[in-house]
Amino acid sequence: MTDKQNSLFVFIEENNNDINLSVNIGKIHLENPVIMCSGTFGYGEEYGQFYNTALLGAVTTKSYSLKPEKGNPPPRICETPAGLLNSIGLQNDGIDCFIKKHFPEAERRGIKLILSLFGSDMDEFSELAYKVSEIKDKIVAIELNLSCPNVKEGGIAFSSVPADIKKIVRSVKRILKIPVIAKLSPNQHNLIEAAVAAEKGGAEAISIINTVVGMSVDIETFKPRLANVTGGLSGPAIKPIALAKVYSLAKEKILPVIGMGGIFSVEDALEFLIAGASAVGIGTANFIKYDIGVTIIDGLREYLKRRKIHDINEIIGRLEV
Amino acid sequence: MTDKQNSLFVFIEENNNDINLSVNIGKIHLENPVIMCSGTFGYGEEYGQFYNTALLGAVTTKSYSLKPEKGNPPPRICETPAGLLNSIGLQNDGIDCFIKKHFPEAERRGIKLILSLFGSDMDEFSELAYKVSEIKDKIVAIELNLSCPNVKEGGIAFSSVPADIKKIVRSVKRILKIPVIAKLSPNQHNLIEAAVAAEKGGAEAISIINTVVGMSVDIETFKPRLANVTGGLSGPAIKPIALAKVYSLAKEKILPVIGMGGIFSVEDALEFLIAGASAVGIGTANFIKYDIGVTIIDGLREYLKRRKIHDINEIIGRLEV
Amino acid sequence: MKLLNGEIISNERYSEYLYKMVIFSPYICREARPGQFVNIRCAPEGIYDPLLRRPFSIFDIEEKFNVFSILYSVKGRGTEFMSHLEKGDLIDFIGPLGNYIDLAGTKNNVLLIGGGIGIAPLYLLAKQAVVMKKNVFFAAGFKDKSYQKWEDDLIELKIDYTIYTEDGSIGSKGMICDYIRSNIKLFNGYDVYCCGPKEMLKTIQNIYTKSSNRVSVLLEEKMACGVGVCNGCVVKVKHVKGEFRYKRICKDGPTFDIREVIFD
Amino acid sequence: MKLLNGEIISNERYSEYLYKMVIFSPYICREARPGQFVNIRCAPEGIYDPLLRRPFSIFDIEEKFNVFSILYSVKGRGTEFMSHLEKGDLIDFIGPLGNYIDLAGTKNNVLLIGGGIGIAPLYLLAKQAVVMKKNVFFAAGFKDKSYQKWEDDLIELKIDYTIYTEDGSIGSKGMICDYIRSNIKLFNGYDVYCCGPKEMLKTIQNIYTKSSNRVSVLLEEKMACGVGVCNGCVVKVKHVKGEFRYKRICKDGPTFDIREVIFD
Ligand SMILES: Cc1cc2nc3c(=O)[nH]c(=O)nc-3n(C[C@H](O)[C@H](O)[C@H](O)COP(=O)(O)OP(=O)(O)OC[C@H]3O[C@@H](n4cnc5c(N)ncnc54)[C@H](O)[C@@H]3O)c2cc1C
Ligand SMILES: Cc1cc2nc3c(=O)[nH]c(=O)nc-3n(C[C@H](O)[C@H](O)[C@H](O)COP(=O)(O)OP(=O)(O)OC[C@H]3O[C@@H](n4cnc5c(N)ncnc54)[C@H](O)[C@@H]3O)c2cc1C
Ligand SMILES: Cc1cc2nc3c(=O)[nH]c(=O)nc-3n(C[C@H](O)[C@H](O)[C@H](O)COP(=O)(O)O)c2cc1C
Ligand SMILES: Cc1cc2nc3c(=O)[nH]c(=O)nc-3n(C[C@H](O)[C@H](O)[C@H](O)COP(=O)(O)O)c2cc1C
Ligand code: FES
Ligand code: FES
Repeated sequence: MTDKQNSLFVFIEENNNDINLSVNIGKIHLENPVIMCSGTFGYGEEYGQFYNTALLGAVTTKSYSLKPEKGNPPPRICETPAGLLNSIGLQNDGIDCFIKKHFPEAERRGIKLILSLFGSDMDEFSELAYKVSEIKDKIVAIELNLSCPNVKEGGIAFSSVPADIKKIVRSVKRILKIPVIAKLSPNQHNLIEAAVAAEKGGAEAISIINTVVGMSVDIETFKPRLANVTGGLSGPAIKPIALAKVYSLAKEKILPVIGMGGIFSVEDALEFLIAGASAVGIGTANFIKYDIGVTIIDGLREYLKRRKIHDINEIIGRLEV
Repeated sequence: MTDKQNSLFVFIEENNNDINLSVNIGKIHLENPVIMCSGTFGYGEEYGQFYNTALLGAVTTKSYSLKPEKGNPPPRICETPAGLLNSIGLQNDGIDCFIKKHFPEAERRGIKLILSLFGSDMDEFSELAYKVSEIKDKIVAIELNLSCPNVKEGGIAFSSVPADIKKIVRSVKRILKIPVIAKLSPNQHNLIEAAVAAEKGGAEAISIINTVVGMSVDIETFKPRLANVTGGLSGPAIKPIALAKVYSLAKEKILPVIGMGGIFSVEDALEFLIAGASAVGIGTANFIKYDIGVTIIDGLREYLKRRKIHDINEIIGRLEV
Repeated sequence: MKLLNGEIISNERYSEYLYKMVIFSPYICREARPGQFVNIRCAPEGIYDPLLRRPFSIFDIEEKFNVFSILYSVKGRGTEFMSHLEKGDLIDFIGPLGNYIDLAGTKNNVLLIGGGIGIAPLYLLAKQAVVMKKNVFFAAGFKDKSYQKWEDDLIELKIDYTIYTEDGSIGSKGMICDYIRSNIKLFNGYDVYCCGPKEMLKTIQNIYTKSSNRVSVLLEEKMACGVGVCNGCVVKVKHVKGEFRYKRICKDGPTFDIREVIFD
Repeated sequence: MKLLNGEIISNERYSEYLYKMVIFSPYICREARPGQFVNIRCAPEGIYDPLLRRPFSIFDIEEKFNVFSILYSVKGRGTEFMSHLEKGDLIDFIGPLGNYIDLAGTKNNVLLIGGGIGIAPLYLLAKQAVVMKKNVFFAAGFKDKSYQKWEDDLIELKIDYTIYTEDGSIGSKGMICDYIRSNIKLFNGYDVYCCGPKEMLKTIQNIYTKSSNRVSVLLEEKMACGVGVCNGCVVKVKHVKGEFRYKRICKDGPTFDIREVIFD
């Protein structure tokens, strides 16, 4: 970090084209560092009505499993102070449906896709990878959801054990040979070990954070507000937590980090980049600020222009501690 | 829990005196379940101007160490969405000053004190316990702060190791022979094991949660907003997280749980009680709602009256899952 | 659908907790149809508590003034915020959302059953049915007289209606479902649309189990996105072979065939 | 100190980002003294974003009307919220907080140096000094003419003053610290009180290193509780043997001897 800190900013003319927003996350090249988080964005049908979703750095799909998943019973949503609790429970149409139906739609719209996969055991991850083979050259990367808090209680799935993480990443990587991102949980204490394991397995980057285990109670009925009792907390409430996790992992320089958790504005996105994230994920904000994707891309450009910084990479990890 | 669920509520007359707010947390008897959290309340001088602080179930002191602690450099405070980040760093006057100065003041005001202790190693905890001997019969309990995120990076202090927790609790208990509460960290993954260790050491109850590790960045200066880089997140933002932790621990029935984290209203307090907390701690709310202590005590009474519930103990752990 | 910032033309108090907000929006007037809703942001820019938008049915459209309105009842923090907005303030909303109800090709007789704030989406439906020269009957049930002023709106439509209140303070005393049950024959051959509290909807489902009427229900559930991407707002519906599956109220609904819905 | 709910008498815009809010409060009028502040809640009841209260110096007290005022500059979300409040609205605050400045037994000559919004706490001090028949000189420095209207308030006090602005748009052009430095002899034997941006305070500390004037400084730091219990708002001050220690601005201050403060 010190060499970056000492480098002088390159002064530039007032010209958008002179500003570089593109980033490399390991071997993943993105036109800009703005990624839509898994489970919070469609394939263009909805958000395409607000802006050109092909302009996004990438869009991560909902996590797909081998078979369609019904998901958890409602209520699945509960608002908390500056936060959202959800217990969707990975409802999805199954990987086959994705490949047949959603993928062509996204492709048609020119969306850069990161495909999120979720398996309940090692074999499921491999099977998923085989299925994906036919479209593998048309997607940006695979993201492995190793961290959903809504499937095992407490959010500690089998996939949080470092040795398992390494095996899962390796097997998927071996089959697909495209970049693999490991999405880890803020609920797991061994974040560093988990990242090292992912790196050893051949991952290209780490996505953090998934939602934080949370809960809410209806004091009139004595029932939990989510039918599933606990859920995952997202939104502005968790931003400081996410930022601390991103910083603590990014400074270890194990793998590039895609940072997410409560990003609702360009200022929030900049906090993550400065703290060390190579790219940022926008999740819950999509539900409230429908045009947040393009707002942040434009905002990053404006910020760099104002600060006379030529290249977004100059601010990544630039935190002065 | 099932026997409680099936029991019928006792119908009562509209009379305050008929409503029981007192709780037993193991051997600790409190007139009501409202406790002020460590580090967020004085000894009556300040809050005594708003209400009679002797009415509170108990007041937990700032965590005291053997020697006075300067604490961390400023800025120590940063506001986040519905949250507060702090990096006070356990600034305190030292246990001697507490015993000589603050304790008599609190005693004069009739405040029921829980004395919070913080040691940087095993010996310090024992030495602290010896010092406390002279006032031990005049305090309600000792709380051991095994969880401050502002002293070791990442909040994982030596005191998060279950074996250490057992030793610390045991040594303090052996010296003082009064109830000991272990305050644990939400940043530690092995909450259950830690609680079991505390129980084996002879603890009376568990306090959770302490603040969650968080961070914030100033995008203009590239500096962290807290001089200490990371800090502890408290306030409404963490309420769902705290509630999930309290529920997950309380249902194991290892030890009674004192639940805290983001309680700002009587409704919030009720959520924790229903989820299984035997008492609740109010922290950050004291900074915004100066009369929150008495507001919650009154509010609990009103709620029980309205719901025609005779005894607060009837709602503790009554969550219907 | 579009993300819009509309000027508030009025925010009238109908009764203690009931308000009608009129918003300027040529786009909504042009695009929206009965059964659709808007999703409103209930905090100033940059404030994240309350966080989520709130969904409200489009209550009325007055094309000649380029305004639409919502009728809302103050329940919690979001609607409390809305109740403090004033003429001239801007309101951030998205719409129209959800599937609309297509009256073309439906029966000529329409029965609307609304309970409480459930009357909100049915009003525009009634209005359109009148335009299409259908025979409309509006059966509304309330707790008390808080919807009294709404009756004036209803009268403007010049349709037949009946109002029941639990305390008898306006209309007849009693439950609207009992009225429907007793008069079920009267509405033979009507297409039915209902909206209201879950208990009422369950009762209506029961009443119509064996009838051949087409019965549609407008449902509510907590929503996060409102546009179909989060799967937050699901309802259980019947699927093949005695199975069930989840449908999204915001995108697959909010109107469903009452016979496919599984109320728990 | 008390937790109060005061009615807003006016909330006048002085310039683009500068407002004066007048609040009815017999209690504050009776109890507050110069140098003290109030801690204001900047969100409606039940809304937790923004979460913390905001501290504001008591700018003026008009005992005959039972009102006090604050002069505030809109910086972020809290002050933005305040700027939208209107006459008749209630505001939730606590006060008076902090130590007051006791002018009894101080020199007869008082020099007040305010930079930007730092003039706010000094105004009431000036007013009281006038009442005590002291000789007061007010030296104020601003970026531009946004404090023009404040000059009218100042004129009412009938004291000597000078205003410097960086762009020369009102008063003389230049920095107030340069004025003080050049005229240091003029204010020999004055008690000095200053408040403003940290850089300015550092400069004043330098200017007065070797002088014998009593120099007091009013400090700011982020606050959580405002009443002395959280240790959030500390400033480094000199302690015995070259050591330092932390003092709380809200309770041990906000006024300090400038020579004890360690600016980093
Ligand atoms: C499709 C649809 C149309 C609606 N149309 C209307 C209408 O025309 N008029 C009207 O008054 N109300 C309508 N509602 C209900 C309205 O959205 C809620 O009353 C409102 O969201 C309550 O917000 P609050 O902040 O005041 O309450 P709070 O209780 O503070 O809300 C907390 C959370 O619960 C959600 N919530 C609370 N009640 C409901 C509910 N009944 N349905 C769905 N989510 C809820 C809120 O959106 C929010 O996320 C409709 C709901 C849906 C789903
Ligand atoms: C003792 C004292 C007296 C003050 N008197 C005045 C006054 O008379 N007039 C006036 O305009 N301002 C005064 N200030 C500064 C004022 O409190 C801040 O400008 C205000 O809190 C900004 O809030 P915001 O929400 O608009 O800004 P934001 O930047 O959104 O605030 C974010 C957080 O930072 C804190 N903060 C921001 N700026 C400051 C600051 N300068 N000092 C302390 N905390 C800050 C806020 O309280 C809040 O917690 C005083 C500060 C202190 C400590
Ligand atoms: C409704 C909802 C559904 C989600 N579904 C998934 C999912 O399928 N797979 C996944 O890896 N993360 C999922 N997430 C987590 C998000 O991708 C993201 O990590 C998290 O919400 C934090 O970011 P945010 O605060 O910006 O929302 C989901 C989050 C929400 C709110
Ligand atoms: C300013 C501040 C200081 C604190 N100091 C201590 C402390 O000394 N010892 C301790 O055990 N917890 C300390 N805490 C944690 C609180 O006791 C409490 O566990 C936490 O803030 C969560 O509750 P809340 O959200 O209600 O504040 C502190 C919290 C704050 C905000
Ligand atoms: S609210 Fe998101 S799918 Fe309906
Ligand atoms: S703000 Fe809490 S001690 Fe000053």
